[in-house]
Amino acid sequence: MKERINILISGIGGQGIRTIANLLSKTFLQSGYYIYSTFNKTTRIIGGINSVKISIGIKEINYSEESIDILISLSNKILDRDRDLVVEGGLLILDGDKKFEDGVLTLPLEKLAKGSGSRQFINTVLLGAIMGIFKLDITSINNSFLREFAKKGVEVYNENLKAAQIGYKQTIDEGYLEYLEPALIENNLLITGSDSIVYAIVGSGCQTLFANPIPVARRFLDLMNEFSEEFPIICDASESDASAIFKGLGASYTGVKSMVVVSDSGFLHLCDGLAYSGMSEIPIVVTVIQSPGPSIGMPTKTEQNNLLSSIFSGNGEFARVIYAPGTHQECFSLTYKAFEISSNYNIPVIILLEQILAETVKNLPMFNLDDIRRPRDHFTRKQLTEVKEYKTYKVTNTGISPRLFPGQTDLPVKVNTFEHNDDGYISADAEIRIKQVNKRALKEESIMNEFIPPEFYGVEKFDILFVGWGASKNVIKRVVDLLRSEKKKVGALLFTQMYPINPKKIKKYFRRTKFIVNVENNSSAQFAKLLKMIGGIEFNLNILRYDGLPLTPEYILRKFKDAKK
Amino acid sequence: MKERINILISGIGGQGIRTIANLLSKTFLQSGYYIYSTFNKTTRIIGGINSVKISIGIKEINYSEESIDILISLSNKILDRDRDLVVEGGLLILDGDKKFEDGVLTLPLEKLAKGSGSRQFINTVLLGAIMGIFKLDITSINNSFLREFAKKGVEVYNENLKAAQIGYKQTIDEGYLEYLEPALIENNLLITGSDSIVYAIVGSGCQTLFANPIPVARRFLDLMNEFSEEFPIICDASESDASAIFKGLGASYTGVKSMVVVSDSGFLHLCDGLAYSGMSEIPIVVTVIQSPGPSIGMPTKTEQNNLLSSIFSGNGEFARVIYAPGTHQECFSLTYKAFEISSNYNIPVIILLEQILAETVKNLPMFNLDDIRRPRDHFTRKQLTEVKEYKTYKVTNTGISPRLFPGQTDLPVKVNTFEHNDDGYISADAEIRIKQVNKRALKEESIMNEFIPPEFYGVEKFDILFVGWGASKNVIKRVVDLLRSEKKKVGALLFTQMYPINPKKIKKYFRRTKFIVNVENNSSAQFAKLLKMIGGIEFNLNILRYDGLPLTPEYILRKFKDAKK
Amino acid sequence: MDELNLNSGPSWCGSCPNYPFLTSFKEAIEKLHFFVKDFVCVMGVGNSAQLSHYLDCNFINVPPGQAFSAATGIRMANHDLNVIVISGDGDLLSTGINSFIHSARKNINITVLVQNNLVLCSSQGYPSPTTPVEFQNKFQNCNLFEPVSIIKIALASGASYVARGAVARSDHLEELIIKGIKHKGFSVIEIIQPCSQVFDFGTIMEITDQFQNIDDENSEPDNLPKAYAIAVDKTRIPIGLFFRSIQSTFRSKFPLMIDDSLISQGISRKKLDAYFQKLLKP
Amino acid sequence: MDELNLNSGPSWCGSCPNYPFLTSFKEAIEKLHFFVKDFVCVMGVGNSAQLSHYLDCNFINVPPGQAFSAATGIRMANHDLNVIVISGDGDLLSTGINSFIHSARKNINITVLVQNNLVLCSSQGYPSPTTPVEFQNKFQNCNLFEPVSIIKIALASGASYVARGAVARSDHLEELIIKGIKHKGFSVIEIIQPCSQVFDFGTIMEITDQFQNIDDENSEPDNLPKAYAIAVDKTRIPIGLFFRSIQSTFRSKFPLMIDDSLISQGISRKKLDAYFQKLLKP
Ligand SMILES: Cc1ncc(C[n+]2csc(CCOP(=O)(O)OP(=O)(O)O)c2C)c(N)n1
Ligand SMILES: Cc1ncc(C[n+]2csc(CCOP(=O)(O)OP(=O)(O)O)c2C)c(N)n1
Ligand code: SF4
Ligand code: SF4
Ligand SMILES: [Mg+2]
Ligand SMILES: [Mg+2]
Repeated sequence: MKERINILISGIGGQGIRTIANLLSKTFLQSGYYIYSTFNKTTRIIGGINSVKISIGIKEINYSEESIDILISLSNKILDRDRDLVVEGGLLILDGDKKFEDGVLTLPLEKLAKGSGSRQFINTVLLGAIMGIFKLDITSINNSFLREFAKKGVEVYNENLKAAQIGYKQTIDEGYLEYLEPALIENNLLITGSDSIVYAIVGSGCQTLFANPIPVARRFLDLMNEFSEEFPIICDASESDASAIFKGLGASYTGVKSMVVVSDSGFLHLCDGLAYSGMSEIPIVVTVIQSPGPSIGMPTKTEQNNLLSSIFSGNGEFARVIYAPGTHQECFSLTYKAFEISSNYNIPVIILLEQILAETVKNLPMFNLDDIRRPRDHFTRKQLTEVKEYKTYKVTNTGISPRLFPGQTDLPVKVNTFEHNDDGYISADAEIRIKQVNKRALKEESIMNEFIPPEFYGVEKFDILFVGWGASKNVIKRVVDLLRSEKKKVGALLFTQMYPINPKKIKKYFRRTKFIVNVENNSSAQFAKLLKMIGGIEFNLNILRYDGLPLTPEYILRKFKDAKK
Repeated sequence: MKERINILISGIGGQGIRTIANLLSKTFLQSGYYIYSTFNKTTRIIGGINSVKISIGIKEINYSEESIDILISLSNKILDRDRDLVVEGGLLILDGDKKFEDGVLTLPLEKLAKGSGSRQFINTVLLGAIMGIFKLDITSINNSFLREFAKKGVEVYNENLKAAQIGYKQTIDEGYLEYLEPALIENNLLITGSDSIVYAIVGSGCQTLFANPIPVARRFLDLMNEFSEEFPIICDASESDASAIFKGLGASYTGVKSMVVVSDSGFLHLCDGLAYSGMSEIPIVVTVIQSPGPSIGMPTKTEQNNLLSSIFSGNGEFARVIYAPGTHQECFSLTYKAFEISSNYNIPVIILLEQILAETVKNLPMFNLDDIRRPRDHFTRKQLTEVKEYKTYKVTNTGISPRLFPGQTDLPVKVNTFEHNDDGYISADAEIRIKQVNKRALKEESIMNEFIPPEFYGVEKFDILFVGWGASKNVIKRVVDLLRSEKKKVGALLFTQMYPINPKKIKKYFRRTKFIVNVENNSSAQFAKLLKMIGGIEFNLNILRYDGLPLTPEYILRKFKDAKK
Repeated sequence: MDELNLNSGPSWCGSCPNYPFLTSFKEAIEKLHFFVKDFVCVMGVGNSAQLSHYLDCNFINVPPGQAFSAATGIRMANHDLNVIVISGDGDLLSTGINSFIHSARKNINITVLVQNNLVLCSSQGYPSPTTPVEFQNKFQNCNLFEPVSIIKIALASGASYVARGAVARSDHLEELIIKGIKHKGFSVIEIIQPCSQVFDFGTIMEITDQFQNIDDENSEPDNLPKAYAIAVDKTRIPIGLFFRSIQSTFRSKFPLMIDDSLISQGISRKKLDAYFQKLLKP
Repeated sequence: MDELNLNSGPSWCGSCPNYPFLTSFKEAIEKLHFFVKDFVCVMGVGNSAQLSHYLDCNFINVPPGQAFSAATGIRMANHDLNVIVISGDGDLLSTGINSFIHSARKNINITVLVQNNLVLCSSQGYPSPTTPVEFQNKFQNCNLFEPVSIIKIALASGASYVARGAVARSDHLEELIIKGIKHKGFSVIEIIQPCSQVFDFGTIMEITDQFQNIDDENSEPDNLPKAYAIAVDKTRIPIGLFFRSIQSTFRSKFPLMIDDSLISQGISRKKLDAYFQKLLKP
C-alpha cells in the first residue's frame, strides 16, 4: 500500500493556489494525515506561474519527491516536465466536462463554481472534489472555513461550504485512487521552517525582530506581529537590512534580545553589523535565508550558497557561530541554541536557512517550551546590587566579559566600534590591542567545545559516506535508505553546526572511508572546501544542484549512479 | 660602513611632522640618497602623538627596521619604547640649551625659531640642523622651499630659508654621526604605494575614481583630482562606499573604466557591488586598504586581515581575482594587471593593499607607460559596424560574453541583477540558470591559467621555507638574508596573486620541505587556512603580528628563534 | 515605438497601474524621438524593476536602492545618454535615498520616475513608507506612521525639477515626463498609481478625486517656499510641477567635460607621458 | 557634573569648537538633573565620535551612519533611557540618512545633536556635504556643489522638533538642547561650529555675524510652511527653533508599551505556554 500521495497544483499567481493549498493541508491534517507541502514560485508578484506540491501520508513525511500522484492545473496549462512525473495509476485533474479516461479526470470546475455564485469559488469546488477522492468527511471543513472566511461574513462562509459540497458530490462515489488510511495524528500544527524559528524566538524571550520587508521575511514579520498583540514585543519592518541589524544591536545593548532576518544579497548589508557585533561584543542573532545568487539572483528559489560568505564576511577577525537547521524541529531547537550561545559569549550567531525549509509547510506536534534553556543575564540580581566597578571589556580567563546593561545600575556601559581599552574607550595602543584581540579569540576555544556534532545515519560499517548539511538532511537520509535497500553499505553525515567545526569530533568518519560523496545545493561545493580547510578532508564526488530547485532523493541517486558507472 | 640611517621624529599632531618629513625626504633625495619613510599615527586628527621614521641609505631601502639611529622629539616627550631602540652611537635630539652628552644632543630649536621670527619656524630650524649633521649642501633646499612656500609669498620663503640656515650652522661643524656617502641617484620620485596605484590607474586609461573620502583614500582623491585638471577624468568623493561602487559600475557599464577605493569596514559596503559585478558581468576594480578590525578597529594602523573576506564575501558564487602588491613597483604593475583581467573577463578584481604600503614614502624611478598593456574593448571598430544582434550574456566556449556599450551601436545593452537569459531579461527558469552559472564558472578556468606565481627568494635547496604575502615581501627577504648569513638553508615564497591560486604552480615548493613558516600581519593565519583549503598545505609555525604595526625583520626573527628554541 | 517591445510573459496583475504607466512612458519616449542610442533606463528591484521585461532598449537592473548611484555613474561617464531611473516608492525611500540626495544636490542631469503604488508590491503588498495611515493597519498592528512625502524629500535635496503626475492623468503625466527628461539637471517625477490589488476600486477613485492640478496656480514654479507650501497642503493631492530652476549642472563644473563626454575622449598616452616626465622636474 | 569626565588625553585641536559644544552639552545634562541611569549617548565615527573620550556615561560608538538605527533600537527596547545621538554633518548625510528619515517619520523619541563643523575633520578637513561652495574649492578642483541643508532634510523627514544652534551662542544652544531632550518625539538640533583649522578666524566671525535668532519671529513654531520659508532664506543664518509639534510618538502606538518598557516586562513563560496551547485549537 502507498504510504504517501503527492499532489501538485499549478496555476497562475492570483488564482489563489496558496489559499487552496492551505485549506487542503488543514483539511488533511484534521483528517489525521501527515502533511508536507512546498511551493515552487517563479515570481512573488501575483501573475507568474506558481505551483504547490502537497504530500499527504500515513507516516511522517520529511522530504519532497519528484513523482506526482495527482496533478491539478487551474489554468489547464500543464508543463511537459510535470506531466512526465505523474506515476502509473496517477491522476491528472483538469477543468472540462466530466470525464475520466486514461488517468485524466476532467471536472466542470468553473461551471460548478459559477453555478455556486461566482467563478471565484473554483478553488472551493476543487477542494471539495479532492476531499471526495480521498473520501474525507466533508463536515470537517466547517471549522477551518469558519476561520478562513470569518472576516468576510457568514454569507461568504455559507457559499463556500456549499461550493465545497458541490465539488465533493462529483467525486465521492468513484474510486479514482488507491485509498490511503489516515494515521489519525492529533495535536499537530501546520507550520513552516520560518514559523518554527519565530516560535523559538519568542520562546527564548527575545522581544524584538527587525527585518526589511522582503518577501521571504513576510512570514516572520506577520507571525511576530501577531505575537506583539499579546506580548511586549516590537516587530519592526525596517527601512533597510543595515538599519535592521543596527536596531537589533541597539536593542541588544540594552539587554533586550533581538533577531534580524535577511535574504539573498541583503546579507551583504548586515556584514557591517556582524563585524560590529564582533568588536563591540554586543550579541545578535541573524537568520539568513538563502536563494540563488549572486546579487539578487533568483529570490523565489532555493540554494545553499552563503556558507563560506557567512563564515568569512566581515572585516577583521572575530568569533561567530553558524547553524544550518535541517528540519522544522531543528529550526526551533537551533534558534534557541543560537540565542543561548550568542548571549553567553557576546557574539553574533547566524542561522543559515534555506528558502525551501523557510517556506515548506509540515505538520508538527506543538513545541514544548520546557525544552528551551533561556539564556541567563551575566549578572545575578544579587551581583547587581553589589557591583561597584564595571569594565565592558574586562579581560577574563574565558575571554567573556560579563555584560551589564545601561540603566541597570549606576554604572555606565561603554561600547565601541573602535579598538578600545577594557573600559570601552578608544585606543590605538599596541599592547592594549594585543590584550583585546587575545581576549576575543579566547572565546573561540570554549565555543569549540560546544560544537554540535553532525548526525550520523546509516550502517556503522559503511563503505560509502554521504556528507550534507542543512535542509537536505532528510533527503540524504532517504537516499541512504534507498541504497541500503540495494544492499549497499552506506552512511551519511549530516551537519547542522557549520561553524566552527571541531575537527576532532568528525575525524573518525573519514578515516577509512572508501568513497566520500559531498552533496550540496550550490555550484561550487562550498562545504567540501570548508572541510578541506578544517580537516584536510578530500571528497571523491561532489553532487551539486544549482538550478534553484531543492535536492531530491531522485536527483541525488541519478547523479550518484551516473558517477559510479 | 653603515648602509642606512633610521631617523625617528615624533611629535604631537599639528606640530607639522608630516611637513618636516616631506621636506627632509626631498632634500635627502636631491642629495642622492635612497629614501624610505613610514608614518605611525595614533589618530588622524591633529592632536594625537604621531611619529615618522625616515630611513636614508646608499642602497635601495625596502623595509622598515625597528632600530633608530637618530631620535628626535618635537614635544621633548620620548616614549621609553623608542628610547630603547636607539642604537649604540645613535643620537637623541631634544630642544634645550646647546649640549652634546651621552648621545643626547640638545639644540635651542624653539629659541632659534623665535629668533627667526616665530615659534613656527621650529621645523625649518630642525631641518637645517639635520642637514648640517649629514653635511648636505644647504642651497639644495632652495627649490623645494620654493615649491612648498610659493603660495604663501616670497617673504615666507625667505624667512624659512633663513631659519634653515640658522639650524644648519648649529651642527655643520661637528661630527655627531658616522658619515654616509650619498649614492647620487637621479630621476627618482618620492611616492607612496597609493601614488603608484593612481599612476597605474591613469596609465591604464581609467577615467573615474570613486571613494568615500576616508582618511587613507585622501591621497587617491587628491592625486586623481590633480590629474583631472589636465585629463578627462572624474574623481568623485562619494557619499558612501556603496554609492562609490555602484557609480563605478554605472560608469563601467558605459565602457569607461573605473576604480573604487575603500578601507576597513568600508569594504563591507562594497560587497553588494562585488556580487552585482559577478552577476551583471560589469567589470570593476577595487582597492581595499586594510587596517586592524573588526569594525572600525584601528583605522590609522596596518594589518593583513581582509584576505578571506575578500575571497568569500558576496552572496552566491562568482569569479574574482585578488592581488596583494608587495612593493611600490607592484602597486603599479598589479593595478594595470587588475584592469586588464577585469576588462577581459568582465569580473571584479580586488587590489588588497595594506595601510603600511599605502602610506609609506619611497624613492622610485618614474614609471614607464610602455609597460602597460591597456585592456582592449571586446569589439573592434570594424566589428562594431557589422554587429547585427547582441546578447549581453551570450554563452561562449570561454564563458566570456563580449561586451558592447550602450550608445555604441544601435543595439541595446541589457544588464541584470536578477538571474537572466542570454538577452539580459529576468528569468527563473531552471535550465537557463544552469547555462548561465556554467558560463560564468567557465571564466574561472581561464583565469586560473593567468595565475601570477609567487616569487621565490633564497637558496634552491632549502630546509626552511617562509611563506608570506603582500607588503611583508621585502621584510621576509631581509629575514632570509639574515638567516642565510647564519648559514641556514632558507627560502621564501612570496605571494602577490592571492586568488585564485593555482595549486599546481606551487606544489613543488612544499613537497619535501622540512619546516614551513607562515608569516602574516593578522591574528588568525588567514593565508595558512587558504593554502590548506587550496593545496592541503600544513604549516609548522605561524608568525603572526596583530598589534597594528607592520612586520619587521627583527620581529620575525625574534618569533622564529623563540619557536625554534 | 518599435524599440520598446514586450519581451516575455506578463508578470503584473492584469489591472496593474504599471501598464498605463508603461504606455505613458513609451509615448513620452516616442515624442522625444529617442533612438536606442539615446537613452538608458536604470531600475532597482521591485515590481517596477520588472518593467525591464517590457523594454527593448538599453537597461540596467541594479540591487535595491542603488539605481541613483548607477545612473549617476552612467551619466558622468557618457553624457550623450539620457539616463532615466525608474524606481519604486519603496526602493527610493530605502538605502538609496542617500545617493538620491547627493545626486540631486550635484544636479546630475538624470530623470527619476518614481512609480508610487503606495505599497511594496513585490513584498506581497506590504506597507511601504508612502502607504497612507488608514491602510497600514491592514498589515501591521497598530504601527501607524505618517507616510514620507517624496516631493518634500526631493525639494529638500535640491532637485531642480520636482513634479507629481498620476497614471489616471495620462496626458498630463506624459507631458511631465517629457519636460523632466528635457530638463537640464536632476529631475524627479513622482507618479501616483495605487496598486489595484491592495486598494479597491473605491479607494483608488477617492484618491483620484483628490488630485488637483497646480500648474496654473504655480505658473512660475521657481519659488521654493511656495513649492513647500503646496507640498505640505493636506487638503488635496497636488499634481503638476512643484518646482523648476535652471542651475548649473554637474558637468558644467568640469571644464574638460563640457563638450565631449569622458568615453568619447579617453586618456591620451602621449599627453600622459609628458605629464609623467614633468613630475620628475625638481 | 561628575559623571562626565575627561577620560584620556585630548584628541582635538586646542581651539576645536567641540570643546565649547562639550561644555554646553554637559551643562544641559546637568540642568536636566540626569544621572548615569537616565541617558545614553550614541555616536558614529568622526571627530564627534571622539567625544566619547570625554564622557563617563553610557555610550555606544557605532560605524558611520548607523547611529540613528542603534539609537532607535535602544529606545524601542528601553524607553526609560533618554537617547541622545551625537552625529557629525558628514556622518548624518551619508549611509545613515535613510534611518534618520524613517526614525523621524516614526517620531521615535530620541534627540539628534548634529555637530556641523562644515567639514570632514576626520578626513583631514575634506569638504563635507555642508561645506559652503566658496570653501570646497580649497580641496576639490571645480566640483562646487550646493551644500545640503540639514534643517530642510529634517523638516522633510517629519521630525517633530527642528532647531539650529551654534557654539558661539552657548546659552541659547544649551536651552535648545534641553528643550530638545525634553521634547516627546524625534528632535534634531543642528549645531553650527566651523572647524577652527580649516576656517580662519575671519571666516568664522563672518559666519557668526550672519546668525539671526528666529525665536521671536517664529514664536509659534508649529507652522511647517513658515519653517520651510525660514530654512530656505539665504540672506542670513537663522538660529533657534524652526518647528515643533506635539505628535503621537512611536511608543504610543503600542498599547502594551505605553507604560512599561520591553526590558522591564520580558515575556512570561506561562502566558506563552497558554498561547501555544491555544494555537492547537482547530
Ligand atoms: C537586498 C534586498 N533588499 C531588499 C529586498 C526586498 N525588496 C525588494 S524590492 C522591495 C521594495 C520594492 O518596493 P517598491 O520600490 O515600492 O516597488 P514595488 O514592488 O512596489 O513596485 C523590497 C523591500 C530584496 N529582495 N533584496
Ligand atoms: C566604513 C567607513 N566609512 C567611512 C569612513 C570615513 N569616515 C569616517 S568619519 C567620516 C566623516 C565624518 O564626518 P563628520 O560626521 O562631519 O565628522 P567630523 O569628523 O567632521 O566631526 C568619514 C567620511 C570610515 N572610516 N569607515
Ligand atoms: S500587486 Fe499591485 S502593483 Fe503589484 S502587479 Fe499587482 S496590481 Fe501591480
Ligand atoms: S581639525 Fe577642526 S574639527 Fe577637527 S579637531 Fe581640529 S579644530 Fe576640531
Ligand atoms: Mg511600491
Ligand atoms: Mg564634520
